Amino acid sequence: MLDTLVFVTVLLPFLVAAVLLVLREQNVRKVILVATAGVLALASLAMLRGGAFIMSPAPLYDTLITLGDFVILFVVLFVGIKRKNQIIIWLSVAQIIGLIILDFFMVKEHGNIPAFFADDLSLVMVLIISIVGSLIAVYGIGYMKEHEEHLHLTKSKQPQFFFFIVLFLGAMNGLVLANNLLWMYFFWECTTLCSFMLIGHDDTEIARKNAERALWMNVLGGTAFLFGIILLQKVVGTLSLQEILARGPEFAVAGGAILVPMFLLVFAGMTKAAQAPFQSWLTGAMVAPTPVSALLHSSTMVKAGVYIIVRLAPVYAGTYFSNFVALFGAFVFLATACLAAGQSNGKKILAYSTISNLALIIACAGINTPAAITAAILLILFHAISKALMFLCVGAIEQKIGSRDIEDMRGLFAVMPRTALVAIIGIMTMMLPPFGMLMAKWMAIESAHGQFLLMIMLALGSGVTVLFWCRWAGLMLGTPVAKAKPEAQDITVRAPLYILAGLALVVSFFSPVVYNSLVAPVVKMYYKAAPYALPYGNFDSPVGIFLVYPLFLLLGLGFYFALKQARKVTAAQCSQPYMCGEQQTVDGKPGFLGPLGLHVPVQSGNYYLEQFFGETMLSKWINVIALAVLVIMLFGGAL
Amino acid sequence: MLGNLINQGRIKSPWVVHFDCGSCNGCDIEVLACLTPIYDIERFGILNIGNPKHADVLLVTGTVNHRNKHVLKNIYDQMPGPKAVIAIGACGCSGGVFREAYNVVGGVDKVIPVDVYVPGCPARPEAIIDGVVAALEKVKTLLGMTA
Amino acid sequence: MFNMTKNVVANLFAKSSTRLYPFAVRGHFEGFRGTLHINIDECIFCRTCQIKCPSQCIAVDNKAGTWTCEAMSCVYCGVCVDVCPTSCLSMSKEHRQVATEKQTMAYQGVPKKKKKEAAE
Amino acid sequence: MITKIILAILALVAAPLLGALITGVDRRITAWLQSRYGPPILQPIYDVLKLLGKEPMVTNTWQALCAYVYIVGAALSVVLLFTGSDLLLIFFVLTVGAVFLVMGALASPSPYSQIGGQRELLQMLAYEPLLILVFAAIAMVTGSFKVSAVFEQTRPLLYDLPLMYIVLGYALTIKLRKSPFDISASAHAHQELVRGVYTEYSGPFLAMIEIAHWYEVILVLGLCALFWSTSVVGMVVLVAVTYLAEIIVDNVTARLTWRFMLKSAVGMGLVLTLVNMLWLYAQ
Amino acid sequence: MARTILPFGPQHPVLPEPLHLKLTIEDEIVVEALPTLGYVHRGLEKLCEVRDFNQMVQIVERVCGICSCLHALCYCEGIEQIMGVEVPRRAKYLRTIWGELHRVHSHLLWLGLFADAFGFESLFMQFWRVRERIMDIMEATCGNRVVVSVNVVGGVRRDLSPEQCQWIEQQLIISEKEIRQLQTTILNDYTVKKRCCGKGVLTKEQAYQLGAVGPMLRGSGWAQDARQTGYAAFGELGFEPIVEYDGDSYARCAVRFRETLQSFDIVRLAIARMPAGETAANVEGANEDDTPRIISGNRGGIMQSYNRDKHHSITAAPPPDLDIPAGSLAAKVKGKPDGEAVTRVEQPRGELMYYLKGVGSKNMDRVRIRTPTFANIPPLLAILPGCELADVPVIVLSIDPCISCTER
Amino acid sequence: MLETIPLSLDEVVAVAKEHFDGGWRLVTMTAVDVGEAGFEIFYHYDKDLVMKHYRLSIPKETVVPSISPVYFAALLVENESRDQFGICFSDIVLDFGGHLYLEAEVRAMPFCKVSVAQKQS
Repeated sequence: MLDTLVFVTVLLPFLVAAVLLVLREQNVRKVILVATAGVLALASLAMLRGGAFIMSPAPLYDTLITLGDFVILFVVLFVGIKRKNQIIIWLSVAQIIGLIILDFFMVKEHGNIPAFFADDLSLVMVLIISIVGSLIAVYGIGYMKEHEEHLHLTKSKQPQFFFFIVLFLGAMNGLVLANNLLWMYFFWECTTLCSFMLIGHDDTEIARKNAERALWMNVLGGTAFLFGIILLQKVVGTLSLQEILARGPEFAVAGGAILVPMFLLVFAGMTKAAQAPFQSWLTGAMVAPTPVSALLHSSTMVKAGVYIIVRLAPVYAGTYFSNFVALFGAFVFLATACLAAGQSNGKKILAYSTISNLALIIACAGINTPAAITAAILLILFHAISKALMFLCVGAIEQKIGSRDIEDMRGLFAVMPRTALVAIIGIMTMMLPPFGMLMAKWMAIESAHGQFLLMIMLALGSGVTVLFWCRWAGLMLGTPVAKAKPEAQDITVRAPLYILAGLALVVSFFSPVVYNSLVAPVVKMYYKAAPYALPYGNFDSPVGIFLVYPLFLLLGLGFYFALKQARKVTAAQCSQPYMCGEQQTVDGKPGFLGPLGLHVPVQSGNYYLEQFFGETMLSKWINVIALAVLVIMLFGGAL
Repeated sequence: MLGNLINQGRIKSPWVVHFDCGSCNGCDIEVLACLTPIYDIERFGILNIGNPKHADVLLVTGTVNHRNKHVLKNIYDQMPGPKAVIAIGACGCSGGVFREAYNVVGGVDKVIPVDVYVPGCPARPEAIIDGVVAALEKVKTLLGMTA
Repeated sequence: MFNMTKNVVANLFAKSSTRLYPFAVRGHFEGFRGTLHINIDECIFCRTCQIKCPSQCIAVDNKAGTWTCEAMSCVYCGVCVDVCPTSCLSMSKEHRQVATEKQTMAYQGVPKKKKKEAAE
Repeated sequence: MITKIILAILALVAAPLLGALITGVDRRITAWLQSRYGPPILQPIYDVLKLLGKEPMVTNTWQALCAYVYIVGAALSVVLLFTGSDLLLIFFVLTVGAVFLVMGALASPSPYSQIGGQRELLQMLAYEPLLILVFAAIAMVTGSFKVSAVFEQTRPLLYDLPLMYIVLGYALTIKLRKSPFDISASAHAHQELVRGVYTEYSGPFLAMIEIAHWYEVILVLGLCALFWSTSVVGMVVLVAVTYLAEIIVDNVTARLTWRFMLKSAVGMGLVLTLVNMLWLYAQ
Repeated sequence: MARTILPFGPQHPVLPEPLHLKLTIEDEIVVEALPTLGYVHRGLEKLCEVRDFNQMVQIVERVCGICSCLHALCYCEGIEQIMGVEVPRRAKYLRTIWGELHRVHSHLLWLGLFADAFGFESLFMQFWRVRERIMDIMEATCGNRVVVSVNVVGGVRRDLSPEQCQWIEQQLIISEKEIRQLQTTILNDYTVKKRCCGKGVLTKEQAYQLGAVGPMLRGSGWAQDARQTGYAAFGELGFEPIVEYDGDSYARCAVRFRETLQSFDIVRLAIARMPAGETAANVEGANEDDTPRIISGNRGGIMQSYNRDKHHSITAAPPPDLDIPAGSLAAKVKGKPDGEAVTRVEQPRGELMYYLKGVGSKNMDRVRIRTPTFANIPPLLAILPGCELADVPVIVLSIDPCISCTER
Repeated sequence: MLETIPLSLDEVVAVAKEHFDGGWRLVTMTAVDVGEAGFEIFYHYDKDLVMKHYRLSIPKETVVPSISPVYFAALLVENESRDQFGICFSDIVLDFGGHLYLEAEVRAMPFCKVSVAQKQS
């Protein structure tokens, strides 16, 4: 049974991907994709039922993995040579040499280490990948069809596209389930390659350039990862993640040497999670088709980065290094939230906000208390759902209105009411109580209590977050039309939107259950303490209390009442907006009578606070500071 | 019961919006003077709210001309009912000394219904207070309230 | 800021400057040009006021012996009072009362025959 | 549990009435400070009654929804405060209301309401971090974010957190939109934005916002009261003095710009917080 | 960058008057400002064709309800110049007194509105409280609070009794004390300076090239004031304009504040130096002699023919003294204006210019009014771009706009 | 009597430029309808409270070169003259096209003597 499940979640996608690569028939592809998605989702749920496990596949696979490693590295090297990119060339050469050393000279007893191991953290990740990821893949069907129509392609590139998408799902599952760090390294590089190929999918000048940047940054992370495990092998003598975790506390006490490989692994995680100063690859990756952004660059692949950081958190708990990770996370959280506030490009806002939330997760990992780790895991979960939802919405909107600029989404409700509503639900779940994201943020802030520097940055960051979400939600409502006609949409696009929106609400509602069954065990396992009691399903700790159900009940009732009141408003009660007495509606467009007797249609713009949040100006400083913190972190770790 | 309370509120809280409809400033300044310590119309709950959507009483000063007549109408239309209009000064009442000028349409009542006329050139602040009080009396009778 | 604080705190403890109009009415200044009145019996219907009025709100009919004034158009300049040869026009110190309808002051007098030429 | 429910109902019913009275007193004192006679104390209630009786008028139905959610958020946060809940939670629930207020403003195409909404967001950006910092500082002293923990203290928080009280005052001036920070909407409308974020709310919806504002006043004063949690007299005196100071500041300053507000709120807030924290550590 | 287009006015609480500005803003920085005028345009210059030249005094008074006295003064001086009428000296002093009182009330009004523009409501209240004293002086001496109607062609209609003069001086002392209490606030307060300093800077060169007048010009460092030309009694009183050099809103505020105090001195000086004249009773006596104070062109046929003989010599020599009955406040004006004149007076807002043309009929042929705000609007349009939205009211008010003047 | 300096149509801009460079301020312009003879346009310049008046006499329907490129301040008054007299100015910086003050329903060029006659008749 277990074999089957691991096979289904990890290997099956590889096989399906191969099929999709050669398949050119639209409808068959659709069926296969939907079926795969269903199977993956079911398998992940079944796996969840099974709970924690350890598994070693046949030794043959070890050889395959090693082979795969080299194949990927040579592909990267080839790309580097083709693009004449020195960094990629040198980094891949370094990795090849490192891998040869590791594989043939250091690690003698292949197969002694179980390849897979899962605890609740891994299972949460598998759930996200298999359910949210699959939904995005399904969404991709409808999206790509229209996408290619827009581009007027003569020969469809969809086989290639879905090859990488589905391949990626398998790789991602493999990554989070891997116990052997060499295996994890293989999947890690797999995702890098998928990301590179998918960013460059549209094959425009800018796409190629951004893909290249993503590649070198991720290869840098890969190099750090590889040398991290080389050092780890040297210091600890094993590559079994489980063993390292089990022996975590003794390392933490010993300190010193373990922290250098930890730094390298955490550094690798940071590059993957596009933390400053590497945030540019993720914002650049937004040129890719939206399902790619949703799948790889917000809900799953970048989560691999924070996964490894959270995963290793017990190992470096209580060290100087951990504090710096927290500080780094908090700083990037604030900095990228500011960058997001300065953007009008919807996908860029989502990208920066993703980085910001990942940074918050990293900060939680750095704070490294049971409550903080709880917050981190819940953030991973809720963020994946809500952010995927947001990306899919922006994708659907972009295809309809031809722009991803939030300024162009003004009054979107009049054009596509359903998607607008779903997007607003997405935004609400991102920033308001009683939804999961906010609850996790509440846990994060309360767990930071006592560390004032962290607190300041978290406080400022969450203020900025409200700023950019709120105005986005608000402007979509800005329409004079009382009733709008629902838009037509492909079912493969609409269904994922609705399911994700439903998930965002329902999972938030059951957050106590989620906590009890998924989060508390893993936290208890590594930290020997559960952070929250759950009286009446409310999160209670000596530090604070979060009333989940009363809030759901009261705010829900209030909202229902408000909705009822709003329904009472009739069209006759609608008036033109205030325009200093010059209001004038021409062709249904509100506006005013301006100079020279001309009608001026309304035009409003958000404030992007160029002065405070200007991207070019701010990025420079952020990169410098982040780099400085990283350097201190390394030397702090080395000490 | 609630209806009575609301009527009470209507009498006690007439928020005004002032629109200068081509006045010479004399009346405008007197309207503003009403807000100041000497006259202090906030005693009656009157606020100069500046936004027709919040206002109950429209104070109009000045003659209506061809350019501002639609503005006046627009502002009046944007006031939610119940509402009252007070024309202030000779110009607002009838066009005053400018009735015969080529760009003047006439008094405020050429465009919107006027409830109270406040004469004067310019109308004294006391007269403006009288005007608002008269408008409230009118509202009272309309609401069937006994004084 | 501190200077203003001194000022407002002083105001807080001083009596307010508000005149509680209409509950307390301050006396009028001498010579205020308030409501226009006519003693129609003295009027000779010479039409001087009609001619001189800058607002042209006075209409005098010397044949019918009527004197009318559009009260809402009067600008209270007092020119008619100044020019009236018989001083039958006067201005009281109270401002004209507000009205819910436009008012016209209309007076019927007895036309004086002998002054008729002067008016023309 | 029973006491909590009673407190909750008390908060729901008594808070807005008390808030209305305080607003009325505020207007009266403001009038006195300006050497005016001033409106009756019950004036805010008359205003709201009248607004309730007005014809409803909106630019689109979202505004109605947003106005009601705003009041729900404000009322709920007061209830949470009275029932001794979590400070951060109260803050987040308050944010719900504030966010919907802004969304309602942004839902209208009127540029005034749009700019008002944007400015309100900037005000939120200025006061939210300050409030979180104040709560964090309280938690530093009491060891918990729970309001009930504050009441277990044996000496007033003000002794430990005098500077944080100033930070709180700063945040509250912004929150209550009092001069010099009446930037997004001004009580008296002589502002470049007319009524800013309120511009498009009218009639009964404006009444809802006014009532929500009363709740907010109580919430704000309740937060101030936490700094002298040991005695009821102390609380009342502290709140009264603070509010009087707030009114005086309201009357002796010009309105500043949001750029200045952002810089000064964040700058002042951080410096005062750091100093206060250092002092706390030194103790 | 996202832009917002804002219709600023015509109904806007910050602007007491209807002016429409189409403001294009980016992050609240104004990038473009386009005006629409005409909301107050009545076309009253045209009324000169249907009202006789004496009635026009009342019409031009209502060009602007704030500085009505100075409009009438400027118009009357123009007509007097065309017709060669010498105004009694006491009337000149009275015109000066009332003109300066108008400046005081206008500046106080402006200071209040300016305070309101940057959201300082209590300061607005305080300035307007002081202003009420000045309004009382107007009411007591002229018979109306705002549009005083004291000027007539040839002189003035009312006189000041010694008791009234004394009372005015007392009131001025109190007012000045009250204003000085507010001086620190308006000129030195931190928040006020924060909102005014450096906002809407008009450089010295710009001020001249764009034709700025009044406090706008003097705030940019030019010592030019139409009172230096010595109209009314200024020729005898001596006058030094007040100048500030920064050219920003603060400088203009400072100019107006200092001018207010200066006007107090001028009024005091004028009262002190006012030549003894007869009381108003004597003037009324003149009325009984069937020599009305105002002789309009609207008399019988004889008058008209008389005038036709005279009109060549109107501007030739100073008119004979015998036109002024002893003790009268107004010279007898005979005939009808024929000729052209350009007169200037210094309104509170700046230099006011009248061009008058008569062709010997009772109606003027052309009355052209160039008001100070009309001249100050181009500089306003030049200094608006680049400011913050919050500063728009401050800058717009810093020119002390009087739209009803501008559009007439 | 008002002392004026006669000005011809082609000197208008040159004279303006000369005064601009010489530090003169444009006080205003005045247009007067002189009946059959056409219009008179006065250019009033000021320097240190000394005024110079230029008198430009033109027949009706002459297009006058605008001095607003030289004196920005001339824009309002030129537009005003366009409104009131229908005098066309070429190259005004910001041309309101005869609608600075007036709406379409007001009869064009109210200040012209002919239109007065029409209005009265």
